[in-house]
Amino acid sequence: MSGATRSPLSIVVHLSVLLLVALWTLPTAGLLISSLRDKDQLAVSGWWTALSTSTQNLVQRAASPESQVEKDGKFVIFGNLLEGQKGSVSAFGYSSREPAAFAPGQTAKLNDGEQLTVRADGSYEIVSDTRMEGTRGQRIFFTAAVPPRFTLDNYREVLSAEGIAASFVNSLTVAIPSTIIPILVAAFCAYALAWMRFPGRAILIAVVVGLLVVPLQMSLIPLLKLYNGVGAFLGVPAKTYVGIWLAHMGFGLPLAIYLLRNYMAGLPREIMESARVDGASDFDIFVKIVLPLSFPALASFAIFQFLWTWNDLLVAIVFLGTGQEQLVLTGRLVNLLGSRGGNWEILTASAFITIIVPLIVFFALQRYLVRGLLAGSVKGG
Amino acid sequence: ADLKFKPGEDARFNWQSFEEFKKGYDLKGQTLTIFGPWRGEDEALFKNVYAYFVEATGVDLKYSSSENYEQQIVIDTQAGSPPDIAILPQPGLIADLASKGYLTPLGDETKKWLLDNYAAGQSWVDLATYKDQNGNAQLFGLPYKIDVKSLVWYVPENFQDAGYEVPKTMEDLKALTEKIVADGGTPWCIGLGSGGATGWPATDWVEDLMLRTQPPETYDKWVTNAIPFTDAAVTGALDEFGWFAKNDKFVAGGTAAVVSTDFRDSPKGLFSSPPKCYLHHQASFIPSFFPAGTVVGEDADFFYMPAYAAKSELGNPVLGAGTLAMITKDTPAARAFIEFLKTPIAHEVWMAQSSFLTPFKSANKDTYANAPMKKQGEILLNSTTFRFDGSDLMPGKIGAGAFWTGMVDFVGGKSSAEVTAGVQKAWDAIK
Amino acid sequence: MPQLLFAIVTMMAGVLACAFYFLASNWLLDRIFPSQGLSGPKASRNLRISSAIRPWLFMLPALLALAVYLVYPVFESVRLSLHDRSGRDFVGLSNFFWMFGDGEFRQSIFNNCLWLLVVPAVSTFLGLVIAALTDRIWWGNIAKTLIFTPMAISFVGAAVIWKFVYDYRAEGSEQIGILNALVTYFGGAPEAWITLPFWNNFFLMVILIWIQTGFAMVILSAALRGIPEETLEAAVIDGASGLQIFFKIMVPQIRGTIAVVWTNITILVLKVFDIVLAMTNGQWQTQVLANLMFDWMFRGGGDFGRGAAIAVVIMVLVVPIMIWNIRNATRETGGH
Amino acid sequence: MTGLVLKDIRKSFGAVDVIHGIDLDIKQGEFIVFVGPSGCGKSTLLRMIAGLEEITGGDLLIDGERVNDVPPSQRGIAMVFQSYALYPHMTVYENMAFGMRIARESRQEIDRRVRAAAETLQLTKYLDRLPKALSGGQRQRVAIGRAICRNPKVFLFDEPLSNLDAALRVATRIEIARLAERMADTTMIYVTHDQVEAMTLADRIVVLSAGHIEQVGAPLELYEHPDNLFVARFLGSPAMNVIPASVTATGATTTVELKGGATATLAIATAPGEAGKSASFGVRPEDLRITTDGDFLFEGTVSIVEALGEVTLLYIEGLVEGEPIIAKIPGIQPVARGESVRFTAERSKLHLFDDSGKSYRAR
Amino acid sequence: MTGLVLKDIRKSFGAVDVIHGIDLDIKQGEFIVFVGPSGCGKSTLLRMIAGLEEITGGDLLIDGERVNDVPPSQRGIAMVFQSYALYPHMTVYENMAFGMRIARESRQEIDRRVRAAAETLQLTKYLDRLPKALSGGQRQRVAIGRAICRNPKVFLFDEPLSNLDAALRVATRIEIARLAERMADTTMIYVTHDQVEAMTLADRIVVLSAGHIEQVGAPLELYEHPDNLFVARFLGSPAMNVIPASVTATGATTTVELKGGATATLAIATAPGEAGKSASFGVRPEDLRITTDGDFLFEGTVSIVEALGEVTLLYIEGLVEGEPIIAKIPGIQPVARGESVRFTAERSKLHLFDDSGKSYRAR
Ligand SMILES: Nc1ncnc2c1ncn2[C@@H]1O[C@H](COP(=O)(O)OP(=O)(O)OP(=O)(O)O)[C@@H](O)[C@H]1O
Ligand SMILES: Nc1ncnc2c1ncn2[C@@H]1O[C@H](COP(=O)(O)OP(=O)(O)OP(=O)(O)O)[C@@H](O)[C@H]1O
Ligand SMILES: [Mg+2]
Ligand SMILES: [Mg+2]
Repeated sequence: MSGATRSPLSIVVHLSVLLLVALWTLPTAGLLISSLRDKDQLAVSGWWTALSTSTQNLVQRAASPESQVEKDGKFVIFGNLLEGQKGSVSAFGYSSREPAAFAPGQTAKLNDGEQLTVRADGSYEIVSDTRMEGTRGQRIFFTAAVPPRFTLDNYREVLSAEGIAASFVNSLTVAIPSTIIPILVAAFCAYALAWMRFPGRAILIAVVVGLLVVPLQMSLIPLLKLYNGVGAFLGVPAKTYVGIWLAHMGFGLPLAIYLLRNYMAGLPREIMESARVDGASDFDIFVKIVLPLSFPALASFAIFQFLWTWNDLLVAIVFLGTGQEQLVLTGRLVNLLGSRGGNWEILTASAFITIIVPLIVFFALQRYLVRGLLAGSVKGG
Repeated sequence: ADLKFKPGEDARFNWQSFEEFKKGYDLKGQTLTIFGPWRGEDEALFKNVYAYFVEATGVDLKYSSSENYEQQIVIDTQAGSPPDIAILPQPGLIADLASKGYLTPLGDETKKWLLDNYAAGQSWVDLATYKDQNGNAQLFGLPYKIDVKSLVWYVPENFQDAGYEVPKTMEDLKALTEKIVADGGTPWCIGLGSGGATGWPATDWVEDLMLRTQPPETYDKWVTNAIPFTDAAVTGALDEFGWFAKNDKFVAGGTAAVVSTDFRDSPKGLFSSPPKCYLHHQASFIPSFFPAGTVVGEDADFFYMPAYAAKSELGNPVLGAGTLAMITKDTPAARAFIEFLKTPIAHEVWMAQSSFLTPFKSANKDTYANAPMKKQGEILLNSTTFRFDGSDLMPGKIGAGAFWTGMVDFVGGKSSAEVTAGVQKAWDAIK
Repeated sequence: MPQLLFAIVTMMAGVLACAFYFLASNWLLDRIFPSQGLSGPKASRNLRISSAIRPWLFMLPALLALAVYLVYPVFESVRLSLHDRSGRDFVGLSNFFWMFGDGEFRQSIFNNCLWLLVVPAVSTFLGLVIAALTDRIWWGNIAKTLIFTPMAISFVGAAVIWKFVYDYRAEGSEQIGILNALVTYFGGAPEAWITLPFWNNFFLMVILIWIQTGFAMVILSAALRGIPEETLEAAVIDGASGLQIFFKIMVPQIRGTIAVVWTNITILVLKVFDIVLAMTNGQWQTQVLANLMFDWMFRGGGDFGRGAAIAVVIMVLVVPIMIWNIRNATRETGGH
Repeated sequence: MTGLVLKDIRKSFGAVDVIHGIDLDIKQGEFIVFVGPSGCGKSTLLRMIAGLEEITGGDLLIDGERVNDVPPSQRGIAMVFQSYALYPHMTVYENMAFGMRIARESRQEIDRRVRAAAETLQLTKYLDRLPKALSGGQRQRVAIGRAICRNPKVFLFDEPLSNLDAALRVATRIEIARLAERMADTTMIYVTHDQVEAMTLADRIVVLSAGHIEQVGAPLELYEHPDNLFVARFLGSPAMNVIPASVTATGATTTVELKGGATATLAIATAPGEAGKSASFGVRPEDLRITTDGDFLFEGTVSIVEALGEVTLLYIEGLVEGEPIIAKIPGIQPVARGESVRFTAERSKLHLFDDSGKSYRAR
Repeated sequence: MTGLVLKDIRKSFGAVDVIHGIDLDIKQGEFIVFVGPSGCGKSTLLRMIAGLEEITGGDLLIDGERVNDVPPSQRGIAMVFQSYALYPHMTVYENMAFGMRIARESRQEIDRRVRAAAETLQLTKYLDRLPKALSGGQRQRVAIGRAICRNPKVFLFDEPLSNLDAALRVATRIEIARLAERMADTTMIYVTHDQVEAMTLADRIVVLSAGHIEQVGAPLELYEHPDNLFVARFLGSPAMNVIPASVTATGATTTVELKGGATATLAIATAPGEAGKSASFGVRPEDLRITTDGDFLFEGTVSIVEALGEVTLLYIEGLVEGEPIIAKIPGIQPVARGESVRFTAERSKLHLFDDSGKSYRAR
């Protein structure tokens, strides 16, 4: 297909992919940038403004009167409004009614006789003839041009949460077998549904499709009852890893069987026949021919199932529990949010932390979705 | 275990109650599972409290919570694997659990204890009494940790700058609202946004206004639908709220912004430069959403949402919310934990940290960590009427559904008659 | 790291146990009904028996899991839908009567139809286009990964992201939602997008499309890669343009896969409630069946009867898809 | 004894009948070649023998046992597919070794046999490649090698040489002949389009047409004594020239008048009743000789001359409508286009068919 | 003018060089046939001309314009693929119509051309079927039909007839020849393994071997005067017999002594310096005649007799080690296995190659 890539159309292709990628990435980019911002900024200005110098109206409290020093018989409080950050002040004021009443360098006379001077670099000085009282500093309103500022605090907060490492391992312990076991089980079933002859095959396929739709929430209570019963009967805890693997398997199977069966049914018949003539049993054909050739489908499904189990919270807390030892990563991160939610800075950062592993899985499996696995095997259209 | 306050060290605490409790119980080798609504910082605070229980009894305590705790507790109880203790903030949900027989009654002894030891004891007993599966009313919960909702937040320095006074009556508050507009400012920040729960902050407004315009009995009838939602008392309260929220000049961003502003973002307007607004009605938890470093009492403060001078016979009603602890699995450890919650120390330890109010008279008010908490505690103790958040008392479909939606529609432009008719229709549907 | 060790051991044990089942059961079957080395009628009898049994051996774990985890709950749902809120008293069809009289339910059905029309079509189409386009450019894999990323974000995360997109601030103040920022930049008035009745459905759909396109893309790109290269070359020689090759040669050859993706997303649309729950919880006339069911099921202690009745409706809605699939499957078998 | 018996074998795909009842006895060790026009059902028949296609009707017996329902792997067959059917994910070596691995042969044995087969088929260089990196012919050789490696009771070949170049085709053909000789007990069934393959390899040739058997017999028998017009025209390349004729004299020899006016006398006895009937006269292109004698069979104008080196093909138009008469004359002939040439042929090499296409010799 | 020029065309797949620099001038309307052993790069070369395979090095000119980077659709070509490459989702009719539909031909025109092509290829019955319901040969015919339907400047065929039966093959071959005649301006490039196809169709044959050209020339030229041993052995079936020899006498004619003791004198002039050098003596099987004269070329024992009807192949073992000498004698010969036979051949038909394989005639 080398010919096609050289046509002028290819520019259009590049541009349209670029556009789509931009559209798809933009919201996520917003999330990423937001997760690197100061949490108070999040709700005040758009994330894209974080990338450029912006003019902001700010309030800052001056140092408390306790820090005043006596100089030439006057009492003085020093400080810098920008607290070591870059930026420049273009106006200031001391009253919320007139937050930009003064230009930098001017001296404002406060109500109680003190004098406030703010310079463009943010440094200020409050001078008073008498000793200043109180514990809280004077509020200073100012307008400043602030360059972009980012912080890793949100990530630090999330990553330093207690038990996060254990939860990480828990999540893996849940997700890995919950991905592999269904694939194995579904692949066998899909092969039988695609290539073996037995009565009732078509009906079974339809049932599988129908089961795709069963709402997960419906199943939770009956199943947990069952688990409790089995657990009590066997004298083991009801909430175990085996239980959650099986649950994830059960919920993931319809999709897996459906995807894999459709893929397998499309494999060239001659190859299967050839193996059959070669003396291979169904088991051999499945393991040695069909499985390797179904890699694209297996990989696709593995990605989805892993994502689903990794990001899942509901099944995990129902079938594994919410205790400190069992909590999966998603559960742990959600618990970091206060009881009333809304800690967006934590949400944004943890969303990115949970994304990393699935993306690694996607990258790792993506190369198995290669073109032309069947190339050269049979001829003819 | 690591105890936050060393027993015996700080005289404000009632260490004696702790020592006594310690003598009475030995639960070594037993486990206690508690399922509660607190996560994040709240969870850490609660952990500091139950550490004393663990210290006293030697029990192996497992606390867990979940974002979907509401759903989680339904699943767990229904499936037959409940925790020992469930702590929930929703009377509606508790009523449902009780009616399905998943809760263990706490008995008359506890009822008596509540009457004796909690301020406005009867309101608390009423709150914690539900019908069991046979229809008999029983005490199922122990109220623990209360939020006061009848608060209006403001920035004292902004008031100073503009020369405003804290209003003492509702009439003053309305006058202040108009004055701020006259001065070219915007008085209120109201945000109803809360994702799927959008609308609930408005229900607090309506309930607060209901308590200030109607006697508590009407309020009680309202939440049980003994009077219809379309009753003039209810539409009146709605319209009163409409006076504040449905006036583009009174609210930051105009009426349209009310529905779409998240309740967590809404108070930030108080602190902007220049201030987007001067007043904000919200419960005691809201300081968590103030800008970092804001000191309550200094940078921001609150006053009691005043009552109408014209209706002085209604006194100082207080709207609140809170959590109730219940036994979902009757074990000695669970019983012991309920007993623990009756000790002053179980309250004081949390009081000494933050965001905890209690009507428990024996808990030393001096242990409150700061002045604002103490002030809230006083509001609670001084209340002539205490009423639990009405929407929490209503059935979930209403209190956490139709009522919210209705309020959104109300702010969006529908009339109070239309809205209440809609809610009543929904209520009829679930009867 | 004892926890890590434990994790690895359990994982291995779980996976190996599963593999062991298949090996052992097949081995056993060949042992009990041997045909290799035997001859005559006995061998062919054994063979008939074992080839009748083997498919079921292959499917047994899957069927068991499906039965326990999905079929049993289905029956349970049907049972519950005929009972009252606590699941104890039989109430006949009254839950269904209630349902069809309920305005919210009708609203949900209407919205669900919208979703069913729009989301599968748009996601599949975009996924297909992206899969085809990215196969032709050197940075295709990077592009794919970026477009796939939303799949990896949990619904909670996605909801946060889109809140930032749709956020609304009053006219005049600074917009922090990019959509409103763009609108105001071009001189329009900001809108509270998710409160605009009817249209807000589409804003919610965009989120699911944003997520599901990655799914469609991955599956379809695997299918596209399976198309025999020669047929594309033949089309190139026949003078077909890129677009013509795409629509006339590639798309028809992967029709089956497109149907699979479509079916899947359709079913997902029927099931998905997280987005609606997190963004609007059905307010402003955005209710959908799945969220309505969730609502009835768990909100305030739950009404299992009505929740289950809605679940039954959701399940009934897939019947056409099931029939269509039975037809497909039998057609295939007929050809063998 | 690994004989193969086909009893009234039938096959339909849905409503389309493609095999209409085939009866055939194949002895153990025989080399049978199926020939027939494209689409006549050769592959289908082979696939039914292999067990890959369900048999719609009739019985298939191997060793006297009915195997209609026995799976392919138990029938003791090896098959080379018309469409390669290589395992795309395995190298050439693995493709060839697969069957033996399944049968749990020893590693050395596998290696020996694979290498031997690869040597024969000139594939040694490619053993480590995947099928997709092979040319069409190479792929087909791998498919043959895969079958050779196994030691089946019945060997099925579906046009195994159709993608090979002439030299390799000859070499592989000889290799297959040797194989057949070496494995004297192995029955071979071979589908081909190639005359030379059919003639050289077959013990017996089965000529199929539209799902039924036209004639079965040893190669030369079919060539010399075709039962009917179909077989006569099908074997031999270019095909036998057929000229409409009518019988003018009967007896020990028969005289016919060809269309266009020439007459010919054939060494075929006919009954008196045949006189006057219309018939088809046939003569193979290679049996025609150029003559300058007066005693010629017919004369015609050459319209095309194809010099192939070894032989020259002359196309004579105008004798029979639509179709040219073709003559195949050895060597390079100095005949020019447009020249008029006289042809003759040996009497014994002339064929005559009645109006239903049946040969008078076979009656 | 639609000439095609290949200038030092090269191709490598990764590190593997498969085409090593091909120079070739093709005139407009010429019919060029590529032949060569399997895997020598014929398909690859064709695909490069079509634009389906990138050209690693060298220039490809159509009409004097460099088209290395021109997409296939702009080169004005039609191609028949070795592996059919039918569109599996379209019926036969649609497959054939596709190109024309793309070109927006009128409905009637499409229908006319498709039906005409189908008629020629005996596909009319199958027009409504999908490719998967066709036999191998039928599929290949559809592929040819698809190309015929278009009216390209350059026609590329990659072994288009390899799956057809003899009769159909001849018919299709003649059809292609007619096509070439009708479309006299259309250049045709044809890859085949079939000698007959190559000899009959080609204006010029290009013999390829391992990625380079061995000889280019008119068919008979290659057959009669192969430049080298490779070409000599490659063309003709069975291949030319080659016997090691040494030159004993030089001059206007050359005398060689064959391995095994016989001597032969050839009508080839050699320089005196060649005397004593070792050489290869060649004679085509079809040039051998059986003789009872004393003046014979060599004598040998027949080990295999293959009677093909039209000719008989005699395999004479023992003269050259490993390889039998083959003689192709017209007709059915009454020679038995084990008989000793004497062979002779015309002087002008004998070939002599030097030790590098080069023909003495071509030196
Ligand atoms: N799946 C099918 N459905 C319907 N008809 C089919 C199917 N497979 C083959 N046929 C038809 O059956 C007939 C016999 O096909 P078969 O493949 O046996 O031919 P063949 O003799 O092998 O031809 P060739 O020499 O071209 O390979 C053909 O006419 C073909 O069109
Ligand atoms: N993708 C590839 N990667 C590596 N080698 C290849 C690839 N495709 C073809 N080859 C090699 O290139 C050589 C030429 O292949 P090509 O298909 O041109 O042969 P061919 O002459 O057409 O043979 P045939 O007559 O058997 O079809 C072969 O040796 C083949 O193995
Ligand atoms: Mg065939
Ligand atoms: Mg080739």
